[in-house]
Amino acid sequence: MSLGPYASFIVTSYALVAAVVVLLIVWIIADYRRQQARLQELEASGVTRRSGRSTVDVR
Amino acid sequence: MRLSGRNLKCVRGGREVFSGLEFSASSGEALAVTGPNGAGKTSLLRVVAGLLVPADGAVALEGGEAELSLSEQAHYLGHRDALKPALSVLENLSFWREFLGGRPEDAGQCLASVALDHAAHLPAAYLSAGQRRRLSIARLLSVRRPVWLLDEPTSALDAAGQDLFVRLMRDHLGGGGIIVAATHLPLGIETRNLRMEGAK
Amino acid sequence: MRLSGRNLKCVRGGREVFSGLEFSASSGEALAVTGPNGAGKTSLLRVVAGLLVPADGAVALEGGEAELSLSEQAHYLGHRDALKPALSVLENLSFWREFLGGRPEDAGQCLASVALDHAAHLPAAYLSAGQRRRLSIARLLSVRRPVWLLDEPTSALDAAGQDLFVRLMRDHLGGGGIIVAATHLPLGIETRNLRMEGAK
Amino acid sequence: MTLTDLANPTRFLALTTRILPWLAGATTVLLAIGLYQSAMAPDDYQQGATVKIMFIHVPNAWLSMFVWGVMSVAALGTLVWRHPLADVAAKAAAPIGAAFTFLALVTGSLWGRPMWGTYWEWDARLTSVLILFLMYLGLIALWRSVEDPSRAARAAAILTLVGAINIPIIKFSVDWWNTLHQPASVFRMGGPTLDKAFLWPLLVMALAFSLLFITLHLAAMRNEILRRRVRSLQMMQASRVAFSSEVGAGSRDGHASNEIGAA
Amino acid sequence: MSTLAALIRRDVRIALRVGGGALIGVLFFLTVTVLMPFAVGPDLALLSRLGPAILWLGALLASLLTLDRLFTADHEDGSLDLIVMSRTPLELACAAKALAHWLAAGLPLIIATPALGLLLNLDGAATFAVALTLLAGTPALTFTGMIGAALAVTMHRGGLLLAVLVLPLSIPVLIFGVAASQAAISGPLSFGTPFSILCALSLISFVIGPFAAAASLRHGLD
Amino acid sequence: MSTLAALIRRDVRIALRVGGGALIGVLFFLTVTVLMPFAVGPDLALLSRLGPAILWLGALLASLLTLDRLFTADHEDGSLDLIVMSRTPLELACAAKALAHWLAAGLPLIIATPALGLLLNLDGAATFAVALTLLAGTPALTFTGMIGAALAVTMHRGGLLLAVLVLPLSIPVLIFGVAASQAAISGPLSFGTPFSILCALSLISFVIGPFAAAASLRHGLD
Ligand code: HEM
Ligand SMILES: Nc1ncnc2c1ncn2[C@@H]1O[C@H](COP(=O)(O)OP(=O)(O)OP(=O)(O)O)[C@@H](O)[C@H]1O
Ligand SMILES: Nc1ncnc2c1ncn2[C@@H]1O[C@H](COP(=O)(O)OP(=O)(O)OP(=O)(O)O)[C@@H](O)[C@H]1O
Ligand SMILES: [Mg+2]
Ligand SMILES: [Mg+2]
Repeated sequence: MSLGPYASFIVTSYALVAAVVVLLIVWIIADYRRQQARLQELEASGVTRRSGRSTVDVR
Repeated sequence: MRLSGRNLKCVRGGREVFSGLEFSASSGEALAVTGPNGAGKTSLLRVVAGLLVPADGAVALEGGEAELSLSEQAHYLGHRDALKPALSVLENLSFWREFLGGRPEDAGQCLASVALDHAAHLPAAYLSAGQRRRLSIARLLSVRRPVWLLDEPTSALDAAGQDLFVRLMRDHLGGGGIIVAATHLPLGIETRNLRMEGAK
Repeated sequence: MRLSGRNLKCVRGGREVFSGLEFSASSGEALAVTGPNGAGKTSLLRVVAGLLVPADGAVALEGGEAELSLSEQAHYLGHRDALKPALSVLENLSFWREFLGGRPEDAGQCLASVALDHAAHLPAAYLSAGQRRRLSIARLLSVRRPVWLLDEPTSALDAAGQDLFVRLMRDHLGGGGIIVAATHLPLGIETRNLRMEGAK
Repeated sequence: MTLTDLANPTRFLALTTRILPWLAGATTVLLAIGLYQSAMAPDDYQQGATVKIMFIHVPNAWLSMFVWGVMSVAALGTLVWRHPLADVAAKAAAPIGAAFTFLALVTGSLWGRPMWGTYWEWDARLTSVLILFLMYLGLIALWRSVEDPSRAARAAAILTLVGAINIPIIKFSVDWWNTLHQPASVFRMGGPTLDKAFLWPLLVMALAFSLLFITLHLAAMRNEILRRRVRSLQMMQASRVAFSSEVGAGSRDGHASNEIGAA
Repeated sequence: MSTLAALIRRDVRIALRVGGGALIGVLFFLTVTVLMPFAVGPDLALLSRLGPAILWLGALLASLLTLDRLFTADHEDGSLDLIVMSRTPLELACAAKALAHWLAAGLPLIIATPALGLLLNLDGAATFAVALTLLAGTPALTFTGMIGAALAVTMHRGGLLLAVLVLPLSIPVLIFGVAASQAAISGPLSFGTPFSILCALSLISFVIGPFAAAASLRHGLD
Repeated sequence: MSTLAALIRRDVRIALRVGGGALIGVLFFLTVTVLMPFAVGPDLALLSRLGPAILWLGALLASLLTLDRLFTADHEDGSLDLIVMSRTPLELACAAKALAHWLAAGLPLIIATPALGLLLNLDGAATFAVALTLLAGTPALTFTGMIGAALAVTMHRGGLLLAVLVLPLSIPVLIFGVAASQAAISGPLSFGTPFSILCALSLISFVIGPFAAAASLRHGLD
């Protein structure tokens, strides 16, 4: 596979797409972890939702 | 005519203010809403006025003009007095009369009945607190709505003003109107009472 | 300490509001300013506060801190409550305490004494009329000025709030403070009275 | 499972947790196939190897518009049906859409340099995509700067619907105005004009990116639901303090039925 | 009808008395135009080529400057509550307010255009063309900007955030306004096409603006 | 000192919350810059020639958008009464408010300049020159604008004065700001002369602004 005279453009665009997608994924996973941690912290301190179910049960 | 609220629930800023609230008032009746600060009196009035959407329940007016909604048949007298300082007293009143559809002839008369006619051509910026309240009352009179929603209507009024206002409320009720008033002070007329406690 | 006004004359918007007015109040005394709407009560308070320049006469505070002017030793509680809706209750109070120079430690305590501590982290935009008034009172407490200038201080307060405020005024007078209050309702404390009639 | 069932965020969370792994797996597989196919695709006789940029440029461009469409439906859900998940869907989609739009812009300019001799040209297609990007940023800014989620949701919904006018403009700009950018060759009246050798990899990549969007969107929605739960629990915690100090009046109940956190 | 006239009359009167908004707008417009010769340098040909663009930019930014308090002021003093409760459909009331704003803040800009055209070295025909496009296009700026002004009430926000939300919506107006003026002055293209698009944009905004603003106010009051 | 810090902190905080934060400021600047090519056309050489003027106009607009409510907002809610009665000299309080305004509305723009320079095809040195002139000049915009803002409180119908006063005062700042940037980029003239005039204008405004504003507030309250 030869990319011709414009190889750098092609490679850059693929790399950029990969970078942004990975960034999105990492952000979403990190956000998930953070929210879970805060929920657990709150539940540990004794605050529960009115329905009485904890988010952990839900999972 | 009968104004009634059923199973009302109000949520503001993500917090429940009241729920399961019921009330009713018929022609010629006044409903006094009382309760501690923050209990939700103003919120209730705004729900009735259609300015807040209740999270549950509904308010209905039976026997009014069929093609008009409740808020179109009500006038809300709140803390904020909807006056433009750059306009004169008369201009302020005339605008609201035209916009809300009162009789064109009686602006001067309404001003006179709240003893503000001497100030008709002053800019509204020059009014004292009580005079502003009087001007709001003049507007209430001039737009002639059957349902009056009053939020602490007598605050800032002097003794004469309070007497005057009692008379005006009597006349309104005598003409078959309905009044819902939030207040911390006795209104000076016979009322049904709705006490809001604020959830404990 | 003695607060006195001599031969005061006030002109607003080109019209004379009052003239030749005299009053005085000493440490531990409250002066209740009464009179019909538009008589000039608010104007008088603003003259005392230094916010209006009298057309004639002068107000003086004898026996206060020598290097401070009267307005720097007074706190004015007016109709407009100087709260920023975008800031939380606590942020509002803390700002004024820092800016006007109250003790840094007691913001929470002042909030508690007006029963607003549960709302400390709400934005001020969420407060009801009475809660706003309570917050203004908390500010009045936290900046600790000897002269209180109060314009209809109890409006919008519920019964509990009014009792509370009476207690606070008593404490202030007991500590040698001075109060000048414009009001349409009895204040609930012993007062000297200044009746303004309004030019007829 | 109907739409009303989905209105229950707890159900929604459970469902999401179940299907997310499958979605992620399918996305990965499809992406791998698509990448392989695009690597194998022949050079274009005009564009040479740069045609490979198409396989990522076009899916991103399509998605940038599609995501706005999703947000518009969600906006209707907020305003008309008051569906409790609509706010969440709209908020979660905005950053993802912005990312796709950004990628469409960047890959487009990277392709434009060899093809047109310039990275950027103020023509209708490019400009309208840039406006789309600015509107995404505006929406994100709006969501971030208004704390009360239901307030932000209503404002964002109206803005989204107004901005939806831009989508047909982007789509048809190449037909309405003379532009550098080439006209539609896949989704057009009379069928695609693209050669099969390019069409297949493109379609596979487009499908892969769509799956990627669905996966990311569901995950982001889940995060958002959790975030709102945290918020409402924090409010309850604050009101606990208020109860213990037993002062004042007013409701101390931190629940709001129209908020996800209370479900 | 007469209720709307009353609303328009009130808003125009306030704008003229208070002065603020409208006049700041015109003066800003003037500043932009005065500044440009300094920026571009003493190249008269270039200046007249840029003329329409400069005038349009000035108009866009000037309208932005004054729009953000269109509804906020009424919200803060409680007028908005009464307007919402009135028997006039809110969409019409919003349209009336926008019209009043345009009369007080947009029209003066157009009237000032001939004077500014001189500064920018535009000839009579060109100035006329620009004024005509402004006349057709500035209402669209006001009516799309109105959406932002209503959102400001919903969100309890203002200032730059609004500008950020509104500006992308007004870009098409700017593009076609400038294109039409350019076409009239020099261009090989016809004046008619961009001008009719401009008019179409205005018409669309007359529909969408009031509806979006009314929806946002209805959902946003509390 | 700490009282002034408290005032600055409060004003910045409100500005960021209501206006949506510094990020919005940058986004706003970005949008204004993006607008230019739409208006002027995609001529890169021309764009870079206009670059400084565009950035300066954006800065002026951003500061004007919020400046007119600098004191009016405090006046309307009664804060101004308490500020006047405080033990802090009013001149200092005014200066603090202006500084806070500049921090919230001016500084983010300056920080964003490099990114925008790219869009406008400015090279590194030019961008740096523009950022420098903005840093030296935008405070002058705020501090002269403050006078108008204070007058707006005094005259109830004073928006008019605000407009008539502020913008003419800011025109010299704009002209020398743009001139200095142009000189740095291309011009035969030296950068130093207009830049030092710009700095002088800023310094003068630091003195005159707070005094004039405080005087006007003191005499104007009622
Ligand atoms: C920044 C620059 C660019 C932007 C913002 C952009 C944007 C878009 C958008 C929004 C689409 C989807 C259109 C639709 O579905 O009808 C698209 C499709 C496409 N673009 Fe671009 N583009 C850019 C540059 C380029 C360049 C430089 C080329 C190639 C020379 C190119 C080639 C294509 C092709 C072939 C399609 C597919 C059209 C179809 O089959 O429907 N684009 N682009
Ligand atoms: N705009 C608002 N947004 C969110 N919450 C609000 C808002 N206004 C009021 N609240 C909250 O709703 C509750 C009820 O407020 P409301 O103004 O109805 O009380 P009220 O009974 O009228 O009190 P008051 O006697 O002080 O006038 C209060 O706890 C208040 O904090
Ligand atoms: N800003 C102003 N400019 C000009 N005149 C004013 C202004 N404010 C009040 N006035 C006039 O001054 C007089 C006294 O007003 P003031 O507010 O002092 O009355 P007040 O005794 O406090 O009345 P109230 O009981 O209604 O509060 C009134 O006639 C009023 O019209
Ligand atoms: Mg109330
Ligand atoms: Mg008074």
